[in-house]
Amino acid sequence: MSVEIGDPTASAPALGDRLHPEPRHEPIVFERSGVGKVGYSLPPLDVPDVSAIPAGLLRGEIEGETEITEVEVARHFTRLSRLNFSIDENTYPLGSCTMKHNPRINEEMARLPGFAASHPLAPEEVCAGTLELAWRLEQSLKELTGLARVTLQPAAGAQGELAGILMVRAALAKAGNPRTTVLIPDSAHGTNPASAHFAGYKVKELKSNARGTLDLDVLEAAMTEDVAALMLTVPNTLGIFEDRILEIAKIVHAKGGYLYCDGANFNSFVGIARPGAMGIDVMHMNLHKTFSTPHGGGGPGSGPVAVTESLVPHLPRPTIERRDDGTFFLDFDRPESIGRLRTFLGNYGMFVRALAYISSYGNRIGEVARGAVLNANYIRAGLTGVYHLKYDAPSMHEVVFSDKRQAEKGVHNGDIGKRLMDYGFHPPTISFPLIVHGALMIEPTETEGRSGLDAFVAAMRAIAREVEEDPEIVLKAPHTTPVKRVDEVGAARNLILRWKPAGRESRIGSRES
Amino acid sequence: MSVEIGDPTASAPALGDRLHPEPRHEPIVFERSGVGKVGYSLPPLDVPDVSAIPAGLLRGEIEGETEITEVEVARHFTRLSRLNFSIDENTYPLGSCTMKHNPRINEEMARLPGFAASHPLAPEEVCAGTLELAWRLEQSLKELTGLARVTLQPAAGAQGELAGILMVRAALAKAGNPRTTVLIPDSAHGTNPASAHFAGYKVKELKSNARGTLDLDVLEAAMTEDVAALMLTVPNTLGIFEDRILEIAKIVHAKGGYLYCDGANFNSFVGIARPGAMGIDVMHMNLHKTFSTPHGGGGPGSGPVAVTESLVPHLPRPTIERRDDGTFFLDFDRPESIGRLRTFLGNYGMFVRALAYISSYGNRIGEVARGAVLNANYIRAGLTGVYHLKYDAPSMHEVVFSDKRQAEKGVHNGDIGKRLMDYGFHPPTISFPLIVHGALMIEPTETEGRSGLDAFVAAMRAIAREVEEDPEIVLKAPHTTPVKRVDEVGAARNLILRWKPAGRESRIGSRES
Amino acid sequence: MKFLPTSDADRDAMLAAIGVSSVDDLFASIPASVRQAPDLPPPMSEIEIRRFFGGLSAKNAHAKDCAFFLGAGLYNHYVSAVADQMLYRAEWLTSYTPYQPEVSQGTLQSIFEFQTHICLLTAMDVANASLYEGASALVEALLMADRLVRGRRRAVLSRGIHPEYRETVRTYFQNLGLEVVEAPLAADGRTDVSALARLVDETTFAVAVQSPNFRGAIEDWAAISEAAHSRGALFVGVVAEAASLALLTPPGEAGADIVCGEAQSLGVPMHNGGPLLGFLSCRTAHQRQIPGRLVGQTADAEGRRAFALTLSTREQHIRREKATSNICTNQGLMALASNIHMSLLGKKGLREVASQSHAKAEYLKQRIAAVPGYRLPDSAPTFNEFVVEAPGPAAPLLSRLARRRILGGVALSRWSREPADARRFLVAVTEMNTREEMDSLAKALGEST
Amino acid sequence: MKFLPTSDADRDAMLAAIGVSSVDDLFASIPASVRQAPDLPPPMSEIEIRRFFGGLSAKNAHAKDCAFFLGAGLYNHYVSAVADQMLYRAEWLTSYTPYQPEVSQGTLQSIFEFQTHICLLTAMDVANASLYEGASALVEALLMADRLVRGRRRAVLSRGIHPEYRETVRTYFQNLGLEVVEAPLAADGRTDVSALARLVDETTFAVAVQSPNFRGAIEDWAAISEAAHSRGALFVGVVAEAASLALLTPPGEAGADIVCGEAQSLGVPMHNGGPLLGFLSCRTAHQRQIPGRLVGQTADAEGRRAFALTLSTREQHIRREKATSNICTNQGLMALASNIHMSLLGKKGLREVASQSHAKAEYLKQRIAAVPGYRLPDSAPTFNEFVVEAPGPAAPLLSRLARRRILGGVALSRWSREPADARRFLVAVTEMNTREEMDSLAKALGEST
Ligand SMILES: Cc1ncc(COP(=O)(O)O)c(C=O)c1O
Ligand SMILES: Cc1ncc(COP(=O)(O)O)c(C=O)c1O
Repeated sequence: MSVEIGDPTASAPALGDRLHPEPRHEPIVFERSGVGKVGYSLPPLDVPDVSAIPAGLLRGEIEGETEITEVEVARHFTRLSRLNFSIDENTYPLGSCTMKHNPRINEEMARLPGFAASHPLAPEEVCAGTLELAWRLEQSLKELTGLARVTLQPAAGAQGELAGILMVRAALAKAGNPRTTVLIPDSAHGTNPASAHFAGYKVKELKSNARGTLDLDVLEAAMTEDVAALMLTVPNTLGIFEDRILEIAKIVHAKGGYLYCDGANFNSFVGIARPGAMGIDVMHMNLHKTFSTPHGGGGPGSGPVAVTESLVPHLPRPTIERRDDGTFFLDFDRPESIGRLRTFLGNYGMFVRALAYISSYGNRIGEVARGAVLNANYIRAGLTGVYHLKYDAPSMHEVVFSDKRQAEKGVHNGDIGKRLMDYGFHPPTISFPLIVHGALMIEPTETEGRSGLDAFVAAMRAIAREVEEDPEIVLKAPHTTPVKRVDEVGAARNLILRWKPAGRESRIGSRES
Repeated sequence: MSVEIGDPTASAPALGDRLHPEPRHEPIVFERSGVGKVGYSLPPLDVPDVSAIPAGLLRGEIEGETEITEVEVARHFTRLSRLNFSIDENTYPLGSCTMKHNPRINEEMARLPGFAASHPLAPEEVCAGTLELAWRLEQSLKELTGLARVTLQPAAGAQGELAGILMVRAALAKAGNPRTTVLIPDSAHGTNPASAHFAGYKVKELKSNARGTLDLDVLEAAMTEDVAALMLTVPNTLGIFEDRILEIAKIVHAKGGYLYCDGANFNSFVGIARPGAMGIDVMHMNLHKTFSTPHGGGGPGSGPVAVTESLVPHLPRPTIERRDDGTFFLDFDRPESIGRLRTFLGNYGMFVRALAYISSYGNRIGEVARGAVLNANYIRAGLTGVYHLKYDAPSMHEVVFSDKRQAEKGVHNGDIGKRLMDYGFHPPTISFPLIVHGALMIEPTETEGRSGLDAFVAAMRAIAREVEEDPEIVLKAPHTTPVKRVDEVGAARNLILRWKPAGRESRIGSRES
Repeated sequence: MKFLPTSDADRDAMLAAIGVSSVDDLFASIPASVRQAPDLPPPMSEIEIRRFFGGLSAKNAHAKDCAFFLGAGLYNHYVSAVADQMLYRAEWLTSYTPYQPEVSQGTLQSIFEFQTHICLLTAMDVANASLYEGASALVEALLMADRLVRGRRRAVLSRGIHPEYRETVRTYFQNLGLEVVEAPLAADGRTDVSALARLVDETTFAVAVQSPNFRGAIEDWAAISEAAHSRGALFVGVVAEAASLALLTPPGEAGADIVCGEAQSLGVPMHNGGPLLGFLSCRTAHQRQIPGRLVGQTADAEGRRAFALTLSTREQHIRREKATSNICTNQGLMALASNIHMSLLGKKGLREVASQSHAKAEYLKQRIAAVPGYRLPDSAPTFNEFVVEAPGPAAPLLSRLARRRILGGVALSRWSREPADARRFLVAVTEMNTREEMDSLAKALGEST
Repeated sequence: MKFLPTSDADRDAMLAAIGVSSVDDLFASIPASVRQAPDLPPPMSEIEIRRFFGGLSAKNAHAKDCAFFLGAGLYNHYVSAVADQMLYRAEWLTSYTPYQPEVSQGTLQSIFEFQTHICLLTAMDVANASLYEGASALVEALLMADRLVRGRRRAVLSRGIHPEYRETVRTYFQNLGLEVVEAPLAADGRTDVSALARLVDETTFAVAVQSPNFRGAIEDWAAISEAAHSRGALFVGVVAEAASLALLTPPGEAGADIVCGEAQSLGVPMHNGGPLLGFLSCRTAHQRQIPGRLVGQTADAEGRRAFALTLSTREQHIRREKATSNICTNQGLMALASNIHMSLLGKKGLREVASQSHAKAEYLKQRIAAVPGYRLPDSAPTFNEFVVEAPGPAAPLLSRLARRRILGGVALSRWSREPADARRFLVAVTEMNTREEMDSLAKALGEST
């Protein structure tokens, strides 16, 4: 609703907006509020309207909360949604995020009342279905990873990393010495060092070699008896598979350390090869990447962790077990468990979606990896020579170019990303890997078709040409989005982190002490 | 997917499109097709794969049908949908169409498996719920119309009109003479004469008086013993209530005719006044207008018909009856019935939504009419003096202005409607009522809030100013829509009514003999 | 009220702007004598609506909790999750008939695609944007034929046409001076073509036959086409089980002038009988007599491909009583659902649905024929539906099965008074039925003899 | 495969463009010895998936087919149809964390609105974009407090905090050299504030108390705030039943420095325990130590209001091991659901949900207290959840009720070895419960003594 021109006596819009007089932004929901409006109703109270709470413990009305009707809410959120780019609009090649198609049947299954309206603390006898589903998901992930057991509890990849490292620590502590350090290549995602830190470890960064992979000599040198684990992303964030993974595992194991695999990129070899066979001891997976649970604008995710036999005693509590009679139960009696990382069983709704996804592919799930790798290499072939490729080792599911050439014209990866929006695409990842300056980290995923990939390549090439012929058009991009380039620096300089009734906004930024 | 720039060797887009290189249109689904792609799967056949059909009765493959995957289908229809304007985007003041908010709970209820997955030919014992719901809807509509019975069978308003007139004809025939003519005011919707025609009647058009209402003298003169019925829209399509409705009914009844009410505008007095008390003998309702079932881009609708006692024997077959023991059954044994107008019971899914809607308001449903009439009059107040108002009798739920003033500047109602799109609104109805040249038929409905109405009024005023200051901007409108002004004349001149593989299209237009 | 966005303060300000003191003043033109508040229960909240409607829903047996073999013009075929969820999008759900093409390209292009799918499946040149459902589609087809063949007043309909379709035709025809004669079925369940041929004469404007017919039998389009055309009548092919179009010779290949019927099988849930999806397709030569909406391809002011409603001069809002039909609102959203379904399944999937349905039906035929006391009276080839004759009355038998969560079929006694039909029922099978379900039906029949 | 849009022909053309002869060549860097095809069943079609998952779903008792009184940190509150259906929109469902503001204003503005709602409900200045769920939110709050109060290593937690929250804190703390001490509950079910005060000293960086606490008792924020602040510790208010925030004094009004917990009650279905919705709010002075994502208001190049993620320098992708948290993906879609819910119910509705839940709980308390053999051990005022003591062991009793489609509560024996607790269970009531359901529970308890 265009409140700005809400006054019947208002004059015609300013000249600049003549052709497009409608305000392009949607008011904040609180600005749609109006005294006395209601958007809900509840059944009349069918019991005495008593309050047994002492006045001193009660609050007054929630000052500033909304008064608004259903039609306005429906319109507000429908209009807001249309300001978003989504996978269902077009290719979303956000590197490392695996923005693949989210099959709709998974949403339907997750909404079945026996899952969506069930409660994990109901008596076991009436939870048979929920327990069986989670158990089956664990079996599938065991088969795909080739590891001994899987915990489904972690809420996302980062929490999975923490759980994994905590299990390593528990095993080492049991063996006498938890050790002090975790090794992490400089190409790793930020959550790796952060998770190691919250597990109580010092982080030692390993410099990648010229191929963009782990340097075995560097590893040899760093891999002391003080090192609890090497956190390796396989394939790494450059999309390169550590082809010497077996030797890496030997080196780590030789010193009594554990090999942790960040499985965020499992999409590139799921169903093709098994981490367990590579000597990987512990690995988290992102169900919201490899197994297609939707990203929802930033979650929810789910980060199951698969572990080798020796870490099984330390799995988070509870585990889901199957009795000989085929019934299922939660096992809390696990004295060596690291404990819990959250309430209940995990992001159960994601379990339903992921198992539905795995069931859709079944024993042909390797096609996912094959498609993802084919697509990434097709894009690589289409852009090689147009954009700079710092590391030219074979690519798996993603390829990381850089803006090196364009930077000479003063155009950077961020600008190229913004300009891609005008071509109808989401930008690639540009914030990492940190070892590629001006990175353009492109992950098409297996659910993009050739024509879409061709269109993306054509757009990237067209932009490269624009950088030569008319860099301004790229530097000022985007030109066609709901809002023009957004001032992110300004957002941090003058912090406005919540809506306040008009007039009071200004104060917020300054209130900080 | 931008197939147009699908070739990696393609050159940069043409200058005009520099800022917005993405093709704005979505390919036709058949253009997304590609040999060997599949978007579905079925369970493996669990019985012998036999065919008992003689080869002569079998077809070959469906030449030209799609080969496409789920992700492409999801993307295609998501992208297409974004080219539509909808109620959930903004005010949709399409006169006579009652574009009100469609409550989401109604959609949820209609999808309950006991309704959406049920079959009307199941044994009565296992249809108790579906029969009871339909029976309850009839009871509610009886109460709201003050008439004796209601048939839910008609698929939409137009079919309801036909059913109503056929019942009138049956009753008259039974009385000895079906008569030859139906009277219809010149302000009526096109379905009225069309329906009367398909009921076998000649149509006599009645000229409206200067107030825009029915002229009693004209009626007196036309109302002969040869007239089966007067089809009156209440309030009429100008949004004016026939304040002499009681005399009108007397005149019609005095000559043994029936008073038919086109209830498409029931929204303006539902819960306030009862048609039965006005002397109306038969009336159709549009569940997809007054009772909020969604329009779905052109249906499905539902057009129940309420009738007075004397027409009850002629209701379409079957009727839904309640036994004394509270069970329900379908009564096919109705010898004087006009028969059926369609298969099964009607658009049942709309019954569920409509009853949910009626239940949400219950005895306060009059608020709907009060809100609708308040809003229309508020817009009328805001635009009077800016746009010409041919008939200034009091408005109910809609108001019909015209482009008389703007036409002097060469700007017509169609242009004004197109320009409204740039302001973020859907145009009003411009194709009728035919008695207002250059009509702007505005029906805000009760679910628009004041700020939205203010914005609409401001936009209409701004456009009126533009017509004065800069008519070109209006004549060339819309400027901000997914496609620019569409050549509707061209569509009719060179008929292309289906997709054909490239190269064969041209022939289609000419193939006509 | 939660759906009414006008607060008391807003209302008062609006009344002031209008210049009246109360909303009641705006209703002055309604005679006081006819005003009355409705005697309805108080408003229900969403929570109560969920309880109440959930309770009603739970009283019905349905395809998701029963072994399901009901058909007779309404079939339990597969509907994809992507189609189901797409219909929630407000842009599809809450938009009107696309009168304004600049803001309706989504709906317009989808209809254009739907028209194309129907043309491909029926092997015809032109299809409309949808009609209400199968029975009224047949009426529209016959009225169209009547306009095309001037001066003839008689339509010959096969008894193999769905009885509710035929009843609907009678309802529409009764006052239009049009006559219907019905051609009998032969012993094998198909239309007796020679008997039909004898009924066709120079007063006949159309011959309409349904295939698979109401008893499930596949008709011989070619022979019927010949019978019609030899006397200058138009041949109207009727299809009530549209899934069959992917496997059986389409009417268009057998010379049909008009094809019409019910497309619910192509992506529309059963909805307890509605909303459904009527369709009608014809030859290019006849396109100006087609009823209902048509979408055509054109261009926008910048020359880009665009779509718009076209040939509206056929329609009631312009032609009024001379229109080709009185239809206005049609089945838009169902046409979208069907377009999504046909696009998703496509060439291969539509065919597989049809062939699986047929193969499973053949399996069930054999199982039932083997149950003592039961027989299959018709010998003609069938697609996915067939008549079973029970040792005793069919209706009570089916009620007994229903209590066991088996919806075993539809009793013919609903439409027929013939004694033999009292023991007969129609059984429909689709790709949704499992072998276990079919075995359980055969077993249950065996037990209920 | 139906989700893979690459036809064989496309694949071959792509391989040619890449310059390899087979897709396998692209996997050359994976040692052959580790390659292995998975031993999984063949692919399932949608029809089979619906059957299989539908079967699993049917094995579970749930809130839509039982009298439902389960809580303990997860509640069956009203969720509107409009919120549920909004989540289907691809623009919300299939978009990523809004790193690119120009094409993510929908998500960004919704988070900004969510942050505002949380600030209003908790009476704090700043809230983040969500955390995983309540337990890890408490951990993040304590770690934040530790950063804010340098040189202290001890956190005092009330035993009234959800046992799974406390267990989670221990899991996270074990290796960080941080210490947890637990303050006991008094006989009335509330935290023993004087005992707690004695545990707080100059080594204490935070005091955390939950209200309503795990036994349902409403704590006295003010007294606890005093106990914490008097020793220079931060006061962390924990809320596991966020519906209570609309009725009870919010922690922010009682001097809380950080408020955290679980917002599932505000528009998120139970989902069998996840996804849930952790939240955290704090004072402006502390905002630079807040964990997780933050959205701030700014402007675009044309000066229009716009939103963007901000203060990212706190986060792992920039700060790595020095980040305020390792969280990356959070609970975006649930924050949206909750924003829709809070916006729709608003000032009046959130309050009514809370007061109805309380009134109904009080009714049930009386009914159960009147059942011979049953008693309510705690005397402190409660919001919508309370402890019941049965004459015999609670777990088997609740299993018996479950078979009768009554989910009567959660046995404390799950978390407590105390003998008394073996006979005790938690009963939760919300606006969704009817008087009939509550009467049926009381009746069933009476019969099972
Ligand atoms: C390589 C890598 N590791 C870890 C993560 C963290 O996973 P999550 O966001 O689920 O916590 C991500 C995703 O952002 C990632 O790309
Ligand atoms: C006044 C009037 N009468 C009749 C109709 C026909 O109703 P329907 O479109 O449901 O057939 C309409 C709707 O278009 C209408 O506005």
